[in-house]
Amino acid sequence: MTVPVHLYLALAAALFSIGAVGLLVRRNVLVMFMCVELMLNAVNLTFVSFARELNDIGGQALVFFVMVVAAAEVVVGLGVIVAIFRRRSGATADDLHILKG
Amino acid sequence: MKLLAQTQIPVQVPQATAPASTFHLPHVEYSLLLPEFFVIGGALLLLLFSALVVKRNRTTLYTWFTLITLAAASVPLVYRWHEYAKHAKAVAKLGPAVSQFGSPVVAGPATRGVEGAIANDGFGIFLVGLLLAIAFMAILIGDGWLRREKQARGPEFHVLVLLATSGAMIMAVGNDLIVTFLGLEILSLPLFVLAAFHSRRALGREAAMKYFILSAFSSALFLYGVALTYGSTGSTNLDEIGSFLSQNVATSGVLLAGVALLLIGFGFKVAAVPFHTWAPDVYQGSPSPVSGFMAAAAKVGAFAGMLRVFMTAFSTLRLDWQPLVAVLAVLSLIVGAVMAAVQTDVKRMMAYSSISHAGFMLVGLQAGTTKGVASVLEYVAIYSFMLLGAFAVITVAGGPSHDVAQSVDDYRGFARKRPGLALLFTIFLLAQAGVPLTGGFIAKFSVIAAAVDAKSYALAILAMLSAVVAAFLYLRIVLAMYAGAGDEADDASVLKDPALRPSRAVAVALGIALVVTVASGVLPGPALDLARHATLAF
Amino acid sequence: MSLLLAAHAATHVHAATGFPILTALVVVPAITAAIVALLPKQRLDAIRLVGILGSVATAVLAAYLLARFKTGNGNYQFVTDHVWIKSFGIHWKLGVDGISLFLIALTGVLFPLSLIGPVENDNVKSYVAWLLVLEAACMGTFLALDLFVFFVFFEVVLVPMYFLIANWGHGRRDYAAMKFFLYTLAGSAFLLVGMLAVVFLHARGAHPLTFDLVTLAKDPGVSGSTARWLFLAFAVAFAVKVPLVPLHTWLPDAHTEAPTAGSVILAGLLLKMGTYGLLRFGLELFPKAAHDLAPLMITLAVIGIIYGAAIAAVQRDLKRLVAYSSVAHLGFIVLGTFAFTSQGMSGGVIQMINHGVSTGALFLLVGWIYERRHTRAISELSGLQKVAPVMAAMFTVVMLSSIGLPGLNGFVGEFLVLIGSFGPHRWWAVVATFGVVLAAVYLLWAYQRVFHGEPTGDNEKMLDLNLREKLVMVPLLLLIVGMGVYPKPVLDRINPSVDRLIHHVRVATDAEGAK
Amino acid sequence: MHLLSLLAATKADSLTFVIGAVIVLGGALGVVLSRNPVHAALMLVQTLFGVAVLFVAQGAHFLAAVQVIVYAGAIVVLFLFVIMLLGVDRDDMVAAEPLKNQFPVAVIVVAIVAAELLLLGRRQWTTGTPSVVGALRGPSGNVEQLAEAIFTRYLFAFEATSVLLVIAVVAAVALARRADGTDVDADYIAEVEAADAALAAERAGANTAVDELAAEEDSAEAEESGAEVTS
Amino acid sequence: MIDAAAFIPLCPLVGFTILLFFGKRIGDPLSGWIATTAMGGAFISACITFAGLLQLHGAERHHIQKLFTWISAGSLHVDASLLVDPLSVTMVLFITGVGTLIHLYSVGYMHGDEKYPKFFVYLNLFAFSMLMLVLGSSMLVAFLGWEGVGACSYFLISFWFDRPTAAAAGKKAFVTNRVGDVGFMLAMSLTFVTIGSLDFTALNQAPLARATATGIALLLFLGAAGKSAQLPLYIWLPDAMEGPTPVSALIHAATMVTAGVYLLCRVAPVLAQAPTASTVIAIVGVATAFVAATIACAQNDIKKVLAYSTVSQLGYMMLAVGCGAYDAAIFHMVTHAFFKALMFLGAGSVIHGMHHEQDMKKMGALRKFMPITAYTFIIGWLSIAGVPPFSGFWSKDEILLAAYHKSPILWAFGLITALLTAYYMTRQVRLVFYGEQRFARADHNEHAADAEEAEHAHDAQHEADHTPHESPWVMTAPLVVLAALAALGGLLNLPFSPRFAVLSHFLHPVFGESLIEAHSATTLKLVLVAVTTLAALIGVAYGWNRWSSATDIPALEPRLLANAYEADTIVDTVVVRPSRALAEASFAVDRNVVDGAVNGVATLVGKGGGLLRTAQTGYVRSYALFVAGGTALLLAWVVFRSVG
Repeated sequence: MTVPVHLYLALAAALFSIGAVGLLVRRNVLVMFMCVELMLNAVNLTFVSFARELNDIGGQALVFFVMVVAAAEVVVGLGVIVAIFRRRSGATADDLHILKG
Repeated sequence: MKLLAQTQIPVQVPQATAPASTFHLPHVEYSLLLPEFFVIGGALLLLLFSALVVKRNRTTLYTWFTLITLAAASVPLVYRWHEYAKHAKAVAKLGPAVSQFGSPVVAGPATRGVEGAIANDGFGIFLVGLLLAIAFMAILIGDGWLRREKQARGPEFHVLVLLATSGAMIMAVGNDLIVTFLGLEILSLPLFVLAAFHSRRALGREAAMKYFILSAFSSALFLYGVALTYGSTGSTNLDEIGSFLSQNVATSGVLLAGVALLLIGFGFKVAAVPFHTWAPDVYQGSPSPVSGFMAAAAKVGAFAGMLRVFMTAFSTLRLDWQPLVAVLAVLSLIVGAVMAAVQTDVKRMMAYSSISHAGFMLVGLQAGTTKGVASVLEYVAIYSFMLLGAFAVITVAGGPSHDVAQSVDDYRGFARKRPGLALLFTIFLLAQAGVPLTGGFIAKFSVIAAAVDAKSYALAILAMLSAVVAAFLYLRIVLAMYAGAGDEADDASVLKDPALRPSRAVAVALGIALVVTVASGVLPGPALDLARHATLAF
Repeated sequence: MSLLLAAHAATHVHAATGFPILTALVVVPAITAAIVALLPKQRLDAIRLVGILGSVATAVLAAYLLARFKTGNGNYQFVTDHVWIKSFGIHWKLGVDGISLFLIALTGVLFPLSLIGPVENDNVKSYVAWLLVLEAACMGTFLALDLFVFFVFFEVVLVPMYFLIANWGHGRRDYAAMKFFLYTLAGSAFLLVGMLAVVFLHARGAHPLTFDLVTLAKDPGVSGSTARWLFLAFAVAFAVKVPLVPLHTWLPDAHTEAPTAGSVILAGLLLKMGTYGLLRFGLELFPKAAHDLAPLMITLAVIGIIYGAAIAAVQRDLKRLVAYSSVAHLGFIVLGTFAFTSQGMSGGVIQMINHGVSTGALFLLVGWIYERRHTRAISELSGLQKVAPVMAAMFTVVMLSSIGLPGLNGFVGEFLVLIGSFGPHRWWAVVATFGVVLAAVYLLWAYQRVFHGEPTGDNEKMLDLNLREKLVMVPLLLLIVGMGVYPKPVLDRINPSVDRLIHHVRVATDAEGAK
Repeated sequence: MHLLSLLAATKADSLTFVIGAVIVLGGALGVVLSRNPVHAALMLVQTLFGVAVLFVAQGAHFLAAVQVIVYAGAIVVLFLFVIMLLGVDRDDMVAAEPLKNQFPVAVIVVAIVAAELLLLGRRQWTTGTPSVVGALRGPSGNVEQLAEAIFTRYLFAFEATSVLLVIAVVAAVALARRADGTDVDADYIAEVEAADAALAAERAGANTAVDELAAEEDSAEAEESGAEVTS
Repeated sequence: MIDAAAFIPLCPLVGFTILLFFGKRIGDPLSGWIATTAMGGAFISACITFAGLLQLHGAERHHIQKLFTWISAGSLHVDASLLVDPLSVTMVLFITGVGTLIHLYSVGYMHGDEKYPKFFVYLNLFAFSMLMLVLGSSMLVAFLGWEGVGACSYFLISFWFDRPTAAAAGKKAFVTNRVGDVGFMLAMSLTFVTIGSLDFTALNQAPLARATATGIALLLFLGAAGKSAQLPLYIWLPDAMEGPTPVSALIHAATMVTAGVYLLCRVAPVLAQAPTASTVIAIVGVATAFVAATIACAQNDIKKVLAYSTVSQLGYMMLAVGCGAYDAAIFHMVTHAFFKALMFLGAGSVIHGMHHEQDMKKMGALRKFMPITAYTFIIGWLSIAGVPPFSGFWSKDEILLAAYHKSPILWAFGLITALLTAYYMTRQVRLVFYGEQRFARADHNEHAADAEEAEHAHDAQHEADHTPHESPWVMTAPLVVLAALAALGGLLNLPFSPRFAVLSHFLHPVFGESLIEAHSATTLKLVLVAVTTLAALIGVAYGWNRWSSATDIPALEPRLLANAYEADTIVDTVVVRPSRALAEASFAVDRNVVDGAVNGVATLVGKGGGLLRTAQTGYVRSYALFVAGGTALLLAWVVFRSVG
């Protein structure tokens, strides 16, 4: 008997939640971005767990795509961040709040 | 023809695992993917071309190339539509049982391709065509803007627009949640870049950052929804999910959570309240052509995915998601309209009004019927043209201030400076307000008709009342344009400001938008038929 | 905009049934508007001439229609029917009966007069073009026999009127224009939903989807409380337009701030769209519900009669006074309509015309006073009868018509309404009759303040009407006297349609009563 | 759903899970709580490793490898590069919190979401049809299985990912462009900032001294608590 | 011959039309002559019609001449048609007759007025309306005339509209009449609902339930009270004296004000079925007569006295109607038309001669300066005072006789009123034509100012010459004719024997048998006659002595009476102010509540939007919180649905 899947899934949910909290409370854009990675990892964990439970390779294949997306996102995201903070100091998201209302 | 006949195979049913070493590559229906190939290939060619051949920067060349690419991509589409419509009509004659909506059994003119990853149906063809047109207009509007703002250094703008379009197209045809998700990302990533495309626009970068972070957040939620759906149904293929759900009546909470999370992901993309917060900032911060493209393409792509997922995969869960959609619709209608009414920046107004429009489309989806789907298609199509037309004018109007001065007050007396543009803007705005004999009215009409047909009377009335509030804001802009007579009437320099002259490309875009807006309002038959045929079979 | 469509429809009609007069009534002003739009901005005379010619041509068509209309026939005549939007079963269907006939004629009359009467020098091209668009939309509204077509025109009317008020109005024109537009639009929200509900509920009964009024009226497929709710949805939209108390507050602002021509059209025609809508759609589609809810409508109507008159009596602005008087007068129309007697309903219909003529004339006169004196404050005007006797005389006649003096047109409608509603709704009729007194109070008070007494200050130098203005008034005065003395030709054409409608209501009420 | 079920599992499996979970959650909390972005990145690496461990525990060997190579090896390094490039390895929680209730509300909301998810999953998480794509515990190895799935069923998705990579490249190029001169919207931004400052000043002026004191206390508290966390 | 009836209203209509369009060009005297000719034509047509009617006998004397269908809707069918019967012909004859004389008088009286042609336009229009009123065969046609005369009355009262009092008086007359008109309109509605027709003939032949009959009768009486200046709607009539004097004579004495009486007589069969209504009418009538007479005793304005006297006499007529003595009412109407028109014209002549002085206290001894006026006026005085054998004596006597039959109390009040009438008319005659010459003492400046203000243009020499003078022949001739009629009018209906009661006999087909004649004993009649005569003589004698030299007797002119019981103030405080306040309040409600709600929605949207804007902080974290919150919300629904 292996560890029941629902524990993995609960763990993934917890990880997802921690990531979400981080995104909501942190002000450094890079850290916020890392929190997104946490969430994506939680999803990956969920996929893999389901894949095991369903005895299906599909879930693992999906993780592969998520990873690619994550990588691409990181490139673009970091590109945007660099583009912003090259022209101004600081790296908190709070510094950018001209657009509002 | 032969190809098509071959593609009329039923959905891949789960097969016994083949021996590991001897799997064969799947059959790829290239004919179905021609538009996507054209667009993506065009983008790649453009990159290569600009890197290897062109010495100096040649925006005109890129624009022409892109436009031709888009036009070429639509050619196979026309042929496919023709084929599809023939089948669709034949199916329609057989009776409703065959084209039964949401049925997991794919029959008639709708087929699947590439191992069930994409769908070949009227719905997809319609939306792909629409997206090509949107990209076409965006390129036209962007062309002049690139020169004006001196942002024309390479083909990046064109490439990014093409790639984003391809993402939305993938969403439109994607028949698998992961494909839809990839489409979503392919659509979104270029948009972040485009938002920050102006090298000397801090607002654009702020917009890009906000859009990016929130988008990543919502993508994670969406993905989590995909994961939960996968776990609950065993597949991410929409047909398979559908057939699973039709065979298993009992629904688990996890599945519903997945559905809700998917709804949130789509809701974010279409800017439905309370997932709308990015829209006003991003629309305002982004360069105007990008805002227009973003508003149109993202909405089309997201609604394409949303409709397909919810109406095919989750059609049996209708009673579960309809209330959720209704809540989003109500919130979007009210918040969008009310907040639009108190804005001072025209682009922000357009953003909030687009939220309200999203509410309308959600009303159509909420009906949960074929009519509802057709009405959303109708709406999103007409809306795209009205919106792009409006943003074309906004782009031109932003000329003297590099797109920064976009408050309503900045539009005072615009009618005197540019009566033609003002009239066009008025038409686009009134169309958005839903004045009859414009496409905007037909769009609203068909959505409300679908809602009423589904007996969602309260929602329908609420939607129309929110349109009244929204009308206020359109009229405010119109009022500003036609007001201020005599204020600076003598100032010849204002009157002859060359920065306000629309380029030829923009003029073409305006013309297209005008023709579509008016024609779909006066003779709405063809457009309505198109949308109706598109939904004959999923 | 409607050009394309109209051209499309026109070609069909020619082949089928000879001259498509009803379509022409919509198309001619629309085409003229397009021509005006294409004229160079500086050619003011050409613009005005083309505009007037277009509206006169429309008037001629309306006169032709009047002449060719078959008396004694209560059904729709000159019906044009072409498919417009196939998937929704929407047809370009126009027709005219006794109820709409004279509204068409009134439209034909009021527009040329509004173009000729008041002088507008600011951005003439757009002004004339918008007025012509408005005329086309008005025609369309009164001619439509398809719910969709009706709704389209009903809404389209708002746009030119909005621009007329916002661009050529006075004072708080922005506010007034916006209020007018949004208020009416809000009402229409209910109309659209109600209309679609009727159509789809009808289609649910295994009928093909259709927006055709005649088909729907035959078997609306709704009854009981559903019908009542739907009737209310329709009624809200029309009540805003009428306007019925308490949905009337857009009216004083819009009427007051609108340019003269706008006020004339607004009072003369746009308000009638509400009462016409109630008659044509409310009663046709939901006869039983309309009958059941008549007490509500009548209560509001009578409240409007008294309330509007009372408020008119304390106005300090001449135009606002006339505006509030409209609230009272329109109350009579609604009262007559929902009395469900031949007299009441015929009275209501003829009152629509009469109110259009006399209030239109009043607004013209007030507009001319404003053109000369640049004020509408009653306190600043005095003794005008001395300096402008012709204007005073015309004002007197129009005022007496508005008061309801027998022998002038206003009386015929009011009297028929009162006598027709006395039977079924005695006490409301009694109250409404007292409204007649109030009309005299505020109009005579205003007349006394404005025209009587010694002219003071700038009033001394005010000019009397010039020839153009007199000529504009002549047709209106002729109508005022003519329809007061000899309303028979008008009534003869109205009565059969009214009787048909009442029969329709009676059959429906009896049928459901029998159940 | 109960932790007791861990006892039913084999000891090795249970141990792996517990250790992995601790690593993962610890790392995640570290990311969220560490004040220095560099520390956060390192904690992220920890989490990614933990996840890789759990992948292995569930038979996703290939994915575990990719996880370590791509995520920990490439992505986090990229993060660190950017941190260094921008020199933003400072505490981001120093400045006064402009959104007063953000932290508690965020925690509560997310807690609710988590509770809802767990509540929904309390009966059964997995209800789907098994082995739709292919049996995991089949004859061939994990990599082959994955390859088959990706090159047959997920062929289209696979091809689509290539577009993503193209976009990443183009995006990098487009965003890396250097801009000359001041921003076109500098005036606008200055205006808005001035208006915001004026508004803030006005609000501060309008408030009573008590409120000001309270605000000061708040920020002081925030600093204190921040100091605690870092220490 | 009887078809000449159509020409009766047509003549003034033609005159009206001609003068309306060409009056200005035709000019001062000629337009007056045209109007007079038109009126004369009407009189001749009336005579021809009368002759035609005389050829018929009994019940045949009921001829309806249809002109065209006026209004028709559903079962309602109203023809524009004329009813020629003894009653209408009687009315028409004296209206056209007196009307012609007054037109003639006006030719002189209005001479020099700058709106001379317009005056005759109105006058002819009035005549047309009045004739339609009495000739109309249905209530609606009568109502056309009824309102027409009201409108003309309005025009003519405020003829000198630059005088604020004239303008106000005109409006007051119209509005007060409108109140009465409500009654008329409701009566029509009730009639139509009951019998399905508005024809007088049908109404008079229909058997009515008592309640319906009472309703119709009382509603019509409300209308009549407005037009015929009964309590409490009489208040407009004294003010109406602001109009030119011929107008007062024609409209506010002879014709229009009697329309109410005529109307009630027209529906006599209905009244017969409604005894309660008749009693009400009688009581109101006698009360009006009494109250107006008391007021008349204390008036100083020569026209005001006559105005209140008119109100009082109209009260008599109503009393007669209420008592069922319709022929007596008509008889008194005719005689009253003669003597009151005479006196008004006489008063006009005095005013004309006195250069627009109307205060009797500033006159005196005028018989020396304007003898024709004086002596004709005296005939009128004797007639109204009820001195035999002048016409007033006969007609008033009949009414009192009828009143006695109804109730001795009514009779008693009628008697007192008769006494008062004799007294105040004597007072007037004494003050104006006898005593010492007081006008010389009058303030010249004031005169001049009055004259100027009056806008009543005069020749330059007249302005300078302040001696009273006799009026031109066009003015005196009508006086003479009317004086003759006032003196001899009694001959129309002598009570001695049915054979002499020509008028009653003539009206017999309309009113049927007079109950009073049949039931009263001759002795009683003689006693009553004696008492009335005595009362009249006492009144005359007292007035003659009391006002022989005095000009101010405060005891006899209490302020309360001089101010007409403060009626205007009471109406102002009880009706006008509260309704105005109510209207203002409604307007406030309309602005603040009804429109306030509308603007409130807008404000709400604005405020709500502003509030929501603050949520859009610009901080991306808070945006993300929205997304998270939305997620929690949607998942909550899911939990609710799958768990709950």
